Amino acid sequence: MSIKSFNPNRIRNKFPILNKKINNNQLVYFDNAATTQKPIQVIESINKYYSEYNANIHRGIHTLAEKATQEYEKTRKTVSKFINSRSEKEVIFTRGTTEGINLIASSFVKNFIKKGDEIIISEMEHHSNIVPWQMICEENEIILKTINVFENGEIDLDNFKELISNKTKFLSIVHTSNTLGTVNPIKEMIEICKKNNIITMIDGAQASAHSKIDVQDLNCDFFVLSAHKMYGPTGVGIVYGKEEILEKMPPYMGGGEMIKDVNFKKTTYNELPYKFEAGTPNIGDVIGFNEALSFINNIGLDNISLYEKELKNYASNSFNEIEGINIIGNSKNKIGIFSFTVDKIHYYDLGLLLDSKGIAIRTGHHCTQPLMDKFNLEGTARVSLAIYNTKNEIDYFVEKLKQLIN
Amino acid sequence: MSIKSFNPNRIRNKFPILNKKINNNQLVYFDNAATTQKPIQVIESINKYYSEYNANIHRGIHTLAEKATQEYEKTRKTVSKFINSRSEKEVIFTRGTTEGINLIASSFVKNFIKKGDEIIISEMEHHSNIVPWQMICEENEIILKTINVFENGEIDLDNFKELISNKTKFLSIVHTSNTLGTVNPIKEMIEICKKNNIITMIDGAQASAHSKIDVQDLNCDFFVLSAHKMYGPTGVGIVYGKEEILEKMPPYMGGGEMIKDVNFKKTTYNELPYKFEAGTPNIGDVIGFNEALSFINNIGLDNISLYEKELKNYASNSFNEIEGINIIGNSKNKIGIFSFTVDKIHYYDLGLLLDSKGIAIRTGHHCTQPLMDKFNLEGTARVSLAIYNTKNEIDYFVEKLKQLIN
Amino acid sequence: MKSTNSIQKDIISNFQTLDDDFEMILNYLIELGEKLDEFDVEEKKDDNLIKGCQSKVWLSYKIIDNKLFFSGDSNTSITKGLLSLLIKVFSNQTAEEIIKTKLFFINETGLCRFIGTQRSNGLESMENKFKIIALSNKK
Amino acid sequence: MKSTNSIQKDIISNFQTLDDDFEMILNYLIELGEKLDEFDVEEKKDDNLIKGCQSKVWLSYKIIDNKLFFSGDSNTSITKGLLSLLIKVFSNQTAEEIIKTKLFFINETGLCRFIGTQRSNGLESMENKFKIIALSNKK
Ligand SMILES: Cc1ncc(COP(=O)(O)O)c(C=O)c1O
Ligand SMILES: Cc1ncc(COP(=O)(O)O)c(C=O)c1O
Repeated sequence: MSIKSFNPNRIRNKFPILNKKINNNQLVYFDNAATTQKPIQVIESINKYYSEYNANIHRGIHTLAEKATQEYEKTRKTVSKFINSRSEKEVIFTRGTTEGINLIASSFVKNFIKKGDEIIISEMEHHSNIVPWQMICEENEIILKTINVFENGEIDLDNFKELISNKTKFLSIVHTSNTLGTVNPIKEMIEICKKNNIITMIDGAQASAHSKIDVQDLNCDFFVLSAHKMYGPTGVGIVYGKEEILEKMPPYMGGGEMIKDVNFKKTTYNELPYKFEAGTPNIGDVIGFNEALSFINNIGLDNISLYEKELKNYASNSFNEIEGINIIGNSKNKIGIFSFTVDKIHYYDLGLLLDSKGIAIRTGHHCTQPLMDKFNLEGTARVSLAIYNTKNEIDYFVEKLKQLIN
Repeated sequence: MSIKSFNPNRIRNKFPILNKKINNNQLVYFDNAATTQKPIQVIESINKYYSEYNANIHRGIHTLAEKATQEYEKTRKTVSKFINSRSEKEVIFTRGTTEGINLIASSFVKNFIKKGDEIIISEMEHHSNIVPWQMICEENEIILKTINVFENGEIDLDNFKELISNKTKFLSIVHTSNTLGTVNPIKEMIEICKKNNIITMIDGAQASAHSKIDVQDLNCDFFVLSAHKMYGPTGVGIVYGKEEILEKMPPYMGGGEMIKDVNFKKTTYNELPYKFEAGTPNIGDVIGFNEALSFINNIGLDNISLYEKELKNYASNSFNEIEGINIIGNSKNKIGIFSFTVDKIHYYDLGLLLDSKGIAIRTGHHCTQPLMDKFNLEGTARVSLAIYNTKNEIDYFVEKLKQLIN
Repeated sequence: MKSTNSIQKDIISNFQTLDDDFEMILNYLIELGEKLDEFDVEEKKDDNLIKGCQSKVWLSYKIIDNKLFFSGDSNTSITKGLLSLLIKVFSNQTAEEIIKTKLFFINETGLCRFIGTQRSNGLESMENKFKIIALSNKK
Repeated sequence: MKSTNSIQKDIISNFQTLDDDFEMILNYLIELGEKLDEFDVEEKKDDNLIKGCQSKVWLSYKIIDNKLFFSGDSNTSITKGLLSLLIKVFSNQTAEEIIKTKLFFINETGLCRFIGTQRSNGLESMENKFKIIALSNKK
C-alpha cells in the first residue's frame, strides 16, 4: 500500500470504538499516548483464544495446550521480526514498559553496577523510567544523573557528554517523549555509550507504533515497549535484551516456567527467554498482540510514519494559528504529540469541556513531573495522534478549542 | 439456587469452548488446575471494554477514562467482598499468583526479615511458592525450612511445630495442593503462627474457585490467587495483605501510578493499593475478572463446593475400581484433583492417548518437583475437576483409561 | 435555615432540569463557581489548601452564632463550581449538623462523574476538609 | 543405500495414509517404537541420555564401514516411536550425510505437534544428539 492509496477511513472502520458517540458527539480520540484503541482483529483473536483453545502453555501436551503454546510463541516470533532482534530468545514478555524497566533495573544492577557507579537518565523521562532507577540507586548507593533538556524540548547532548565519567555504567533514555513528542537522537547517544562501555536501555513506549525500530541497527542493549500503546491489549509488554547480557543476568521473579530443576538444595534456571517469564503469563493478550503487530505490518511502518507526519504538520500549523495557545515542546524532530496550555483556561477545565464535545485529550503532568517542574508548569493539556486520526478531527478540535478561548 | 436445582448442563452452556471437538471427540476438559475455561460473560466483557470504552485509567478525565477507571475499580470492590477483606485498599492487582508471591517475598523481606531469620514453606509447594523464597533467602542469608509431607499427602503438623523457633518470621503455605488436591489445615497453622509472631502467606491459587475464602476469618497476613484459575482471564491476580503490613512495606516496582510526587531529589509514593501497582495495569482483563467473580457468586460457593464434592467422590470411587492405577495423595480433606500413575503406561503416553479421545489432562511434575522427588516419581498424570465437569465425563474417562490399560 | 438534606434536594432538582447533558452541567458548574464570593487572597495559604490530582482548592471559614460559614476558591473553574455546591450545603450550619450530614446529592446528580477513583482526592478530600473543620469546632 | 531425503519422503508417504487421524498416528508411532531392536541395558547410561521435559531417550551408535548405525530406547512409547523414525533416517549413513541432512519430514507429517515449544527438548535435542555424534565422527 503506498501513501497515495492510504485511506484513514478504511482503517477507522477496523476500530469499533471509533463509531461511538461520547456525550452525543462523535468520539474524537486524541489520547493515544496514554493508550491506543484496538482494531477488531485484536479483539476477535482474544475472543477466539478464550472460546476455542484456552489452556495453560508450555507444559501441557494435550491439543489445546499445544495450540495455545504455538500461538503464544508465534507472537514472540513476530515481535522478534518486528524489532529485528537476532533471536527470539531476546524477546521477553512482561506486563508493559514499566515492568520491563523494573526487570532491567533489578536484575541488571545486581550483576553489573556497584556502589559509587553512575546511571544516567534525562529530565524528560516518564516516571516509569525514573522511579525504578531511584529505588535501585538508593538501595545500592549508586549515583543517578540527569541530562538537561532545552526549552524547546530537545535533549542537551553536550550536557550528556559532560555527564559521562569512567563511573558511568548505564544510560536509560526515552526514544520519544510522551509529553513533548521529542524524538531523541538515540542512535548517536548509543554510539557514544558504546565507546565508553556504557550499557544502554531505550524506553520505546511512545516510539514503537510510529516508526520502525531496529534494535540491531540501534545497537542498544535493551529496548522496552508496551503492547497497549501499539493497538494491542493491555497487560503485555516486551523487554528486548542482547542475548549475551540476558544470559549473564540473574532471573527477576521466581516461580513456574522459569526453572529447569527445582530442588530444596539447588535450583537451576531455565534457558532464555523463559528464565525471565515466571508463572502463567498473560496468554490471551500475548496472542492478541500478534494481531496488533499484523495490523501495523499490513499498513507498513513507512506508510504510518508518512501519514502521521503529514497529520502532525497539519496539526502543528493549525494549532499555531490559535491565539492564546502555548505549545510545550518544539523539537525539530518530533511526532504528533502536542502538550499545550491556554491562557486563562486551566487544562483541567479544558479537558472536561472538550470531552463534552466528544474529544478525548489527556491533562495533567503526564507522569513527567520533573519535566513539568523544569518548565514551571503543573500540567498541560495533551493531544496525541495515531494512525486512525484525521485532518477533519483536527479541524473539529481547533474549532471547539477556539470557541472555548473566545 | 439450591444444589437440587443445580444443573451442570446449564452451566456448561455458558462456556463456548466446551462445545468444541478435539480430535473428533467431544472435549472433556480435565486440566482445570492448570487453568479453567471462561464463561461467555467474561469473554464478552473484555470484548465490550475494547469495543466501547478502552482508555488508560486513573489519570484521565475524559469519559472513556472515567468509565474504564470505574469498571477497573469495581473489580477491586468485588474481590474485596469475595475474600471479605476489611478494605479495598488491601486488594492489589498483579499478573497472577507467581507475581504476588514475588511481590511479597521481595517487599516484605526488605523490612521485616534479617540475616539468620527463618522462613518456613512445605514440601508440597508449587515452584512459585518455593523459588521466590530460595532467591530472596540466598540473597539475604535467610534460612528456608520445609515442612514434611506424609505419604498420604497430608502435611505433618508435628513437624511444622518442631520447625518453629524464635527465629521463624514467616510461613508461606499452599491452601490446596495443585498436585495432591490436599486441603491444608491452614486456619490451625495460622493460629499457631499468630502465637509465635510469625507472618503468614497463603497460596490460594487452587482454592479460590472451589471454596469460600474469608481472609478475616483465616486471619492470614497475605493471600494470593490467580484469576485464570477462577474462570477469569489470564494475566490477572490478587495480593491480599493486611493494611497495616502493606502500609509498612516499600513498593515493589517503581513507575507511573504508584507515585504521589516525583522529584529528582525526593519521590513520595502513592497510598494503598496504588503504591503496589506500577505502570499501566492489565485493564481489560481486570474488568473481565469481575464477570468471573459474578459467575461464581451467582452459582454460590456453597453450591459449587457441594457439587464438586459429589463429583470428587464419584471420581474417587470410579478410579479406585481401575486396576493398575495408583492415586498419589489420599488426604481425608481434598478437592477434585487426582494425580496418578498407571503400571506399565508412562504418563506422557497416557496424556497423548487420552488427548486423542478428546480428554485433556495434565502430565509431568506439575511444578512440584520436590514433592515428586519425595515420592520417588518423575511425574504423574493429573485429572483436575471444575464446576462444569460431569459424572458422564468421568465415566467416559474411566472407560477410555480402562481400554488403554487392557 | 434549611437543613443540609433539603439543600441537597434542591441541588438535585436543579440538576434534573439539565437532563444529564454533560455540556450544560459543566457550564452550570462554571457559572456557580463564578458566583462564589471573592476569596480573600490572604487566605490562599497552604493551611487552607486541598490538593487534588489536577486542581487546587482553598477553603476558609468563619463562625457566627455557632454556625459555620465557608468561603473558597479553586484554580479550575469546574472544581470551583463543585466547591460552591459543598459550600452551599455546609454553610450556615452548626458543626453537629455538618458532621452528621451524608452527601447524597453527588451520586444522584451524576456529579460522581467527577470523582474518578484516584482523583477522589478531589471531591472526597473536599468533603473531608469540611468535616474536619466542623469536628474541630464542635462543642 | 537410500539417501536421508528419500527415507524422509517414504516416511511422509506412510504417514499420509493415516489421514491426520491423531489416534492412528499415535498407535502407529507406538508400533514403530515396539519394532526397534532391543536396546543394550549397558548402554542405558547417562552419557547416552537425552533428557526431555517428560520423557527420557537413550541413544548409542556403532560405525561399520564408515557408516553410523544407531540404536536407542525411551521410557515412553510414543517418544520411542519418534526416535525410531530418526534412527531410520540417520542409520546406515555417513557422518557427512547426517550433518548435511535437513529434517523436513517432521513438519510435513504433522509430527511437529509433538515438538511443543518448551518441549522442543524432545525432538530437537534428539536431532542435535544425532548431529553431534556425526560431527564427532567426521573424517
Ligand atoms: C498451588 C499453586 N500455586 C501457584 C501457582 C502459580 O500460579 P500462576 O501460574 O497463575 O502464577 C499455581 C498454578 O499452577 C498453583 O497451582
Ligand atoms: C515514555 C513512556 N515510558 C513508559 C511508559 C509506561 O508504560 P506502561 O504504563 O505501559 O508500563 C509510558 C506510558 O505512558 C511512556 O509514555
